[in-house]
Amino acid sequence: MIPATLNGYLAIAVALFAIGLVGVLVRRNTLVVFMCLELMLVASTLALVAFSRFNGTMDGNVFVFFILTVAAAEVAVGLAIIVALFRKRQTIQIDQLNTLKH
Amino acid sequence: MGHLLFNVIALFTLIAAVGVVVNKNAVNASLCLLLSLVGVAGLFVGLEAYLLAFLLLLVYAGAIVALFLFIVMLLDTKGDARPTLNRLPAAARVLAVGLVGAGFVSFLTRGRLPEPDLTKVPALGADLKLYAYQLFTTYLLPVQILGFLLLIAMIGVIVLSKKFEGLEDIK
Amino acid sequence: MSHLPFDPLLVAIAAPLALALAIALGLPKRWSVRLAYAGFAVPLVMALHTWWHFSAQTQTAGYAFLTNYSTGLTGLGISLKLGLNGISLPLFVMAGIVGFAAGLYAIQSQAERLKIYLMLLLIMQGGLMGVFASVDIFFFYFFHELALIPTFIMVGVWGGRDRGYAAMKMTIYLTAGAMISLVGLIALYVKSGATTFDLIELKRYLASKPLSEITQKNLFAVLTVGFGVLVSLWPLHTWAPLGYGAAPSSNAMLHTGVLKKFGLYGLIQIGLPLLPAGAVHWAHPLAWLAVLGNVLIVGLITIAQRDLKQMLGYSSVMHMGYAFLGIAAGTTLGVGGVVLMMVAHGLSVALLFLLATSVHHRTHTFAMDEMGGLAQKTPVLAALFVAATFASIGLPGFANFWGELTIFVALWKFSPAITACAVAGVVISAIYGLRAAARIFFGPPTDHMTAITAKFPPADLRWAERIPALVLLAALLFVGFWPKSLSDPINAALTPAAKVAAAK
Amino acid sequence: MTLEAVKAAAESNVWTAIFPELMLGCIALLLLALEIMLPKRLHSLIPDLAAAGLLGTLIGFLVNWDSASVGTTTFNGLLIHSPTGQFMRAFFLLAAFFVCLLGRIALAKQRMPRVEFFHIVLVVTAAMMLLAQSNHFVTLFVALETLTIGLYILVAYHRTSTASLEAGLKYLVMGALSSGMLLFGIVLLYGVAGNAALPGHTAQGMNYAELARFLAANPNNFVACLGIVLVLAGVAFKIGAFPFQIWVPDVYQGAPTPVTAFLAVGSKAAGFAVLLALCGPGGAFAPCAWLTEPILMAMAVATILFGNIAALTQHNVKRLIGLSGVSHAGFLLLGVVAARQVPSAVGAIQFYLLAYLIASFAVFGVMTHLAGAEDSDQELDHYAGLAKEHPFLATVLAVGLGSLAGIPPLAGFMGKFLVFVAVFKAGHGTSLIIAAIGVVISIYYYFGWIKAAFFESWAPAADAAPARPARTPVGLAAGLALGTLAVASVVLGFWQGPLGSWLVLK
Amino acid sequence: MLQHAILVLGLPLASAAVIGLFLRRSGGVAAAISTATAAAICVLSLILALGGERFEASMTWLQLGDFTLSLGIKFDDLAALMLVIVGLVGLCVHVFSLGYMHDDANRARYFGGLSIFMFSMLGIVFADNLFMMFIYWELVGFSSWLLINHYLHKQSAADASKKAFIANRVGDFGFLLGIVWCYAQFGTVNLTELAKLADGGATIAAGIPLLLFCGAVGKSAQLPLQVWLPDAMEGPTPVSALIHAATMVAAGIYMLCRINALMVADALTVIMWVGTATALYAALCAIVQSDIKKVLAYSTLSQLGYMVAAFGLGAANSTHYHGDTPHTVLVEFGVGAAMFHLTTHAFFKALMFLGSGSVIHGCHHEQDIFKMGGLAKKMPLTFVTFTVGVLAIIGMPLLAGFFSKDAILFLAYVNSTPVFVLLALTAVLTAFYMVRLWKIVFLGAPRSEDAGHAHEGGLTLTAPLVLLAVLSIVGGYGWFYADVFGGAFEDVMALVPHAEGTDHIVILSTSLAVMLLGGLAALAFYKTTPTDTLADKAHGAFGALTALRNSFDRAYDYYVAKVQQRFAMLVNFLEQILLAGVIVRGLAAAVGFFGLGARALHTGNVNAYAYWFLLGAVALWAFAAGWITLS
Repeated sequence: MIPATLNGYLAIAVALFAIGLVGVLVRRNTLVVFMCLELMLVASTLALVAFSRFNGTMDGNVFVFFILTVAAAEVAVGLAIIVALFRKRQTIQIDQLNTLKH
Repeated sequence: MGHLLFNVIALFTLIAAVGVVVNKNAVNASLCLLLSLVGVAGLFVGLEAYLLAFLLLLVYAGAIVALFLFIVMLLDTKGDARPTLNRLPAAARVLAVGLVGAGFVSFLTRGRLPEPDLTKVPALGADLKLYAYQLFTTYLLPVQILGFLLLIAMIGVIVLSKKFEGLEDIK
Repeated sequence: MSHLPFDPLLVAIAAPLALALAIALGLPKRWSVRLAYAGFAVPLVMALHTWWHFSAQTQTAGYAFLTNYSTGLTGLGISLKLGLNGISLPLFVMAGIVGFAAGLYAIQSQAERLKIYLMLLLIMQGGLMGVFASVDIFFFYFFHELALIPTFIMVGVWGGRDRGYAAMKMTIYLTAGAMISLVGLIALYVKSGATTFDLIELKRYLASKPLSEITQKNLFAVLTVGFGVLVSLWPLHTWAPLGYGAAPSSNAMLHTGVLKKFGLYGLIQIGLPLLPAGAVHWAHPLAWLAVLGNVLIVGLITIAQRDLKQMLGYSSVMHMGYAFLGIAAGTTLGVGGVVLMMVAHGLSVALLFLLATSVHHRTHTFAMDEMGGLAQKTPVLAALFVAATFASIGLPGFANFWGELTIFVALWKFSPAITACAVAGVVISAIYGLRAAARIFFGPPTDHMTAITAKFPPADLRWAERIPALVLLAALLFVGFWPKSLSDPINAALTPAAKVAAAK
Repeated sequence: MTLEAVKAAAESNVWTAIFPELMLGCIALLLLALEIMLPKRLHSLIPDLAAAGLLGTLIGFLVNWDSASVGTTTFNGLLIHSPTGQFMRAFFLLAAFFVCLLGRIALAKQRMPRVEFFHIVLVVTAAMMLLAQSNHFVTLFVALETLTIGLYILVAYHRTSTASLEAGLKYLVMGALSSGMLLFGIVLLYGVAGNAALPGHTAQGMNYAELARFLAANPNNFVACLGIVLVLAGVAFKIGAFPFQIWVPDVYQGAPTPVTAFLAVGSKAAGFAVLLALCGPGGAFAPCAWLTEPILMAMAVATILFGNIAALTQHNVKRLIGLSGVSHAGFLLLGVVAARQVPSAVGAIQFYLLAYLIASFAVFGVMTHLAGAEDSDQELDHYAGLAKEHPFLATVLAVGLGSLAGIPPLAGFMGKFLVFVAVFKAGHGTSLIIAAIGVVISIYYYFGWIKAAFFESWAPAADAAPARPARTPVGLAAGLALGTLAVASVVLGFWQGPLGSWLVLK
Repeated sequence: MLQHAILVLGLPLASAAVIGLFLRRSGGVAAAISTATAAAICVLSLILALGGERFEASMTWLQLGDFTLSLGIKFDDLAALMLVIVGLVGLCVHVFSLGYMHDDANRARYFGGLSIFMFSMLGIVFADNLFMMFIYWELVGFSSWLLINHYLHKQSAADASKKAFIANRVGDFGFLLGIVWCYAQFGTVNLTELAKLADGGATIAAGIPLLLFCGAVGKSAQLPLQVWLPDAMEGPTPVSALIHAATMVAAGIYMLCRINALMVADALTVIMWVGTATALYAALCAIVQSDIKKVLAYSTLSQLGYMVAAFGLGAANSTHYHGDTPHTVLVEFGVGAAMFHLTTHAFFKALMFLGSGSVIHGCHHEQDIFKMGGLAKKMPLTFVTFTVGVLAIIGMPLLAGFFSKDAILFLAYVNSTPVFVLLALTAVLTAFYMVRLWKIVFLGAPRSEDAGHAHEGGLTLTAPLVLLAVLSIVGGYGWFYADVFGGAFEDVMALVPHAEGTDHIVILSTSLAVMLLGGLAALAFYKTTPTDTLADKAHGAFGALTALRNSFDRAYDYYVAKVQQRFAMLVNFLEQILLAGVIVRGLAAAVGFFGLGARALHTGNVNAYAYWFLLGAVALWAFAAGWITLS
């Protein structure tokens, strides 16, 4: 049982972050990698909200707005790139997208 | 919120997150992401940040994950196709999981912060008016920047996707 | 100040650089070539002017013609401070003379893309004048690098055999040397605590607050290694023969004749007066390295060379050994000898490289085994080459003799054993010098030469080639016959330093 | 929040303080409007307009250099207007101007949509300028993300090229990963700083000054340290410092050349602006120098060595310049390390950056002219014989590369020299040895490039030799710009004048 | 008088400069100028010598710290004697050259070289300190090189000149070290001051005189550096007469006499034995020579050995004891005997060389004595004068060589019996090979067409012969110096030892005996055949002597070709392979290898790149956790 305290929330956030990181490391589907990146961002927002709540400050909560917006923009651009790439290469597998190397 | 509920939601969130990572199928992965986000929104609620929970669902679940799903369907990929993909040695995966896990454990053991007394701290996040004040006074500049950010993101997506007259296009 | 309405040192530096800039900006070829004469003559005239008026100048801390120009970094203690003392004066003059000769030789060479060739040479010339006229250590280094760059391009574009590799190797070696010395100079600047690169100020400051012994040792070691690469101290020398073997003549003349002296000059002007304890500490290892490595080993290697330019390159490396020996000896006599040696070596080796190219034009080979009997066809060339050879092996009457002699005399008190080894080098240099002269010019012509002379009848040295050669030879003889003209200012500049060293 | 507080907060938003940034935003919007309104045949004016706008803004900015806001904080402490920030703003304007000039050439050759490119460049530039003045993690994050997302688009801008898209994707994934780290670091710092149980806790944990005050009270807090290193990781990605440099060659190679230049100069400089604000003298992390300094030092050394060694065997010039840029980041990092103890290091870094800008754009300008229609032909072999065919470009290239290599009398040398002096003054003599080794190694590839351009001649029928690259003739504006860059490289090497005094004595 | 001395030095230098700069193509004018200069020198030197004024003067030439090098002149009786010798012989040779070199295309260079030589040689004579002496020492080496190499197209000339210079340099290696040591020990190298210091009882390490002696070994071609002198005969014959017989090679002896104050007993013993060995060795070699000039060259070597031995012999009784401390005094008699023999030798050997030049000129540059013969009739004047020279050298009484040789034999007799025996033996051999030469060249019938058409040369060729012949006769008599020169060389001549009483008889009889023994044996033994009688009749002896003669050359050739050259090649190989190859290129390759490795790290796979970030994160984490610290 994890107590619903600051450290508890923080642990969940860190765990979420870690899971996202592992996903980026091991997944080869670009889309899934992307999802994992989003997980990392969400983990940050979770920690942010938790800190705001437990520290009694407002800036963290406001910051979440910005993070969400940025994430949306990022995803939009990223998906556009992925689509364009897929149209040229017919794949979104990371290990096949390695024409640029060495 | 009760500890039990917190634990349930937290567990749910994490399991869903793990689902994103381990699911072979991208559609399933995005659905797991959705579930995980819902869980996080639940945690937000637990933290009395109702607006943020709502926004999270709206923006993430409503827009982003939908977009993901849409693209996944559009591109119609079958997840990680096994045979060609297994070029990253399993050892590397183990290493990755091990290192990240070690980091997590190390954080849990060393990164313990003093616990504030929740009852004495006001739940500012629950107050909608404060968001408005902050966004339109203190953080007006970032808001403006974000406006431009969204603009260029939009233009970028257009540039990357639209057919341009007179310019050669994607073959 | 001088009698002139302008600063002769600045003019000597700026004139070639300005002309180079003008050429770069598109001066037509005809004018480029015509003005190049002036571009090389102006530094020479300024140098001779300063030489003539040096003793009559009012001097500050031994420096005459002092002027100071701000370049924007005064706050860091960096400014373009020009001036000459008894040590830099001879080298400044030598740079003027060799530059003039190299310039004339380049103009007559009719090299491909002559304009650019002259432009690069002018940059070198300007940089060289700057090296010896700078009182500010930063600009001293700066001008050296400025003069160094054209070398890479000139070797790479106009070079001979293996020019690509040679240019690359030279570049990397010299950059490494320059970087090490830069680190040393920065360290000196910071460690001294004087927050100035002005040599006069530094000397004054360190005279009252000398650096700790260990700092001096370390700094001197770093400077010696860095400068050692630039001066081709054994075993850091392998770039030199290769590079000179490939370098076009005028570039080789300026590089080996003048630019290479930078490191020695730095050790003398900076290392010895500012880091006396370091100099004393490293004197013996340095001397042994120089005498065994540069003088004996490289001397033997020189004997084994069959390629004329390679041989000249190695011989140049060998002679640098003597210079290090003089620095190791460290007395006024030894160091003064090194300055004389630097001047003399600069003139004689430039002359040799010049003549080697002229020989090549007539033999179409650098392989000495293929040459022979050229003296009958080209007596003037032979005579000049022989004179240059004898100058470089230290025949009295030429300037080189004074350098070697004074170094030997100074060295005996330092270590008789090292002196004996060093003097043995004199025999070695006689062996390879005379052997080369004999192979090229004397005896019956070889088959190769018979074939070549049948195809291209060799003409004797043209006046355009003769004049630069004669300028150099005249300078060698002048110093050879009247060493006081240089030794007096050197003596004046060194004696107080020696007194300080003796007092320690 | 009381009404007074709201009022005070609103009044703190002094928009005139960021007039240049607003100008850029307006010009960016104007460009979009013009695209719609102008007839097709006049569309070619838009790039010129963008460049002119940037130049005008730069000149206006320089004229009003000592405006009232310098030395103050505005926007409730979100921005701080320091001399360093002023310099960086001018720097980014200049960089963007040259990017626009390159973009004019490259886009015309590669037939890509134009207006959007310049629009994004302008917005990104404004973001960089704000980043350089940010005094708060929110501004930092938002500006940084605007910059980054703009660059994602720009990198992938050449959407008919697989390479460009792939580079875009790689940049995006790696960028998002680093953004995630950076963000998490910010969050941790914010959270720790606000913890009421800790001494010196503050509600304004994202404000640099407040954070510094907090860190000074808790220099050894593990979570705070974790936050610091995660932020550093994010910044290290931007500047391409080891081990966050691995994306550099791929992305540089794939991106359109003007964008590569923007990445190499603008993005990197932005990273250093952030780093200076965080780790420099009086920066947010200054109290934790015990942690940041060894990290930055280790990073610097590894970066210098890796960048130079990896560039050594590179044949693709864009990858090469990318890796060389990595090594430059290493040198600059050394300066950042020194900056805390030696005030002149900041000036040195700025001079270095300026010299790097000038030299880089000279080189990128030549690369743009030499690139084929598909931004191909970027191998060293393609430079063979350049000196004979195109002495002007070859000269500019040589000057640029020489300056990058740090050879006197070029500006790059002065930059290195000033940094080295500062580093030595700060007592990091040993790292100078590594730096010196790095310089020596770098000579090899820089001169290899010069060698290709000057010493080698084009071998037409050599086995499988690529077709002779189609070299774009140098236009008047480009010629002028490249000439100015080359001359500036030389002049700044000789004579730093008032700029030098200003930087040194600032 | 100082002006005269400066003029004597300056004239030939000016002459050389003028010829070198302006008269390269005008051989006739050059010859005239050079000869006029020589004449002027001769006159001036006589004036100087007879004027009786002896002086020293110097000016600073170079000063660095406490080191001062002076350009100075020391003119004493010793210098005066040497000056007159050089002046007289120089003039003779110049005049002779006018005729001898008349048809040479490179006359200008030749006469320019002669002028440089005169300058350098006179410089040695006048030098007042060892550095100056060394400077001129090198310069005579250079002019010798120049003149030996006169016939540019001959490989042998090129080799010989190189050999001469390098052999001299080897000697100078020691000489220079000796000078430097001397300076380090005494703080001066001024000859007068050194003599004062030595008289004042300064202790002198034996190394100093021995190292200084090395210079003489090189210049005067003593064992083991004698090899260059026979080869130096590749030069024009007048040059051989002037440089390689009369003056330059004698400079070694002169130098020893100049520094005799520094001599210590041990050093003198070494010098004595070196001289004796050289004398004997060279005499043995001379027997099997067939080239007229080489015979004379070996004879010169032998005579130089005599002089060196004489100088060394002066040592034997020179250690005195002032109380308990040993003290070395001036070596008076050695100087006298050596200088005396130097003088007479200069006359008669120059005479014989010029005579041989006349012969060679007459025989159209034939030098093999077995292709000559019967020249007595064709060239009577040459025959007569050459005969005088031969008689002088073999020690015929009443001729110059007799007196000087007796002085040396007397010293040897008094001081060292083995040396006496060996020198006497040398005298036998000298008589033997000189008479052999004389007989084969001048008697019998011509053995070749060239010899058959031989003829006497013009006045320029014969006049010097006559003058030198006269000098070879009168040069041995004390009155010649006392009366003709008014005792100008008294300081030197007073030191010539004279045997008295029974010693006198012993020496006289010995010298007569050895002369007769050698001369008559040669007369009887040699037939005027086209081949060497010794080779025909005593093949073994001939072979042995030839082998002896060649032994040094062989050894040196072996050293140069097999040792020095191979060692040089080896070092060169090591440099190219080890230093430039393995180390330098290896370093470059290692860096390049890392470069390739670093390049390979860029796999292009984003997952892999993410691992770098992980690596970075872990490292940073470790920093934050304090696991990594950089002190």
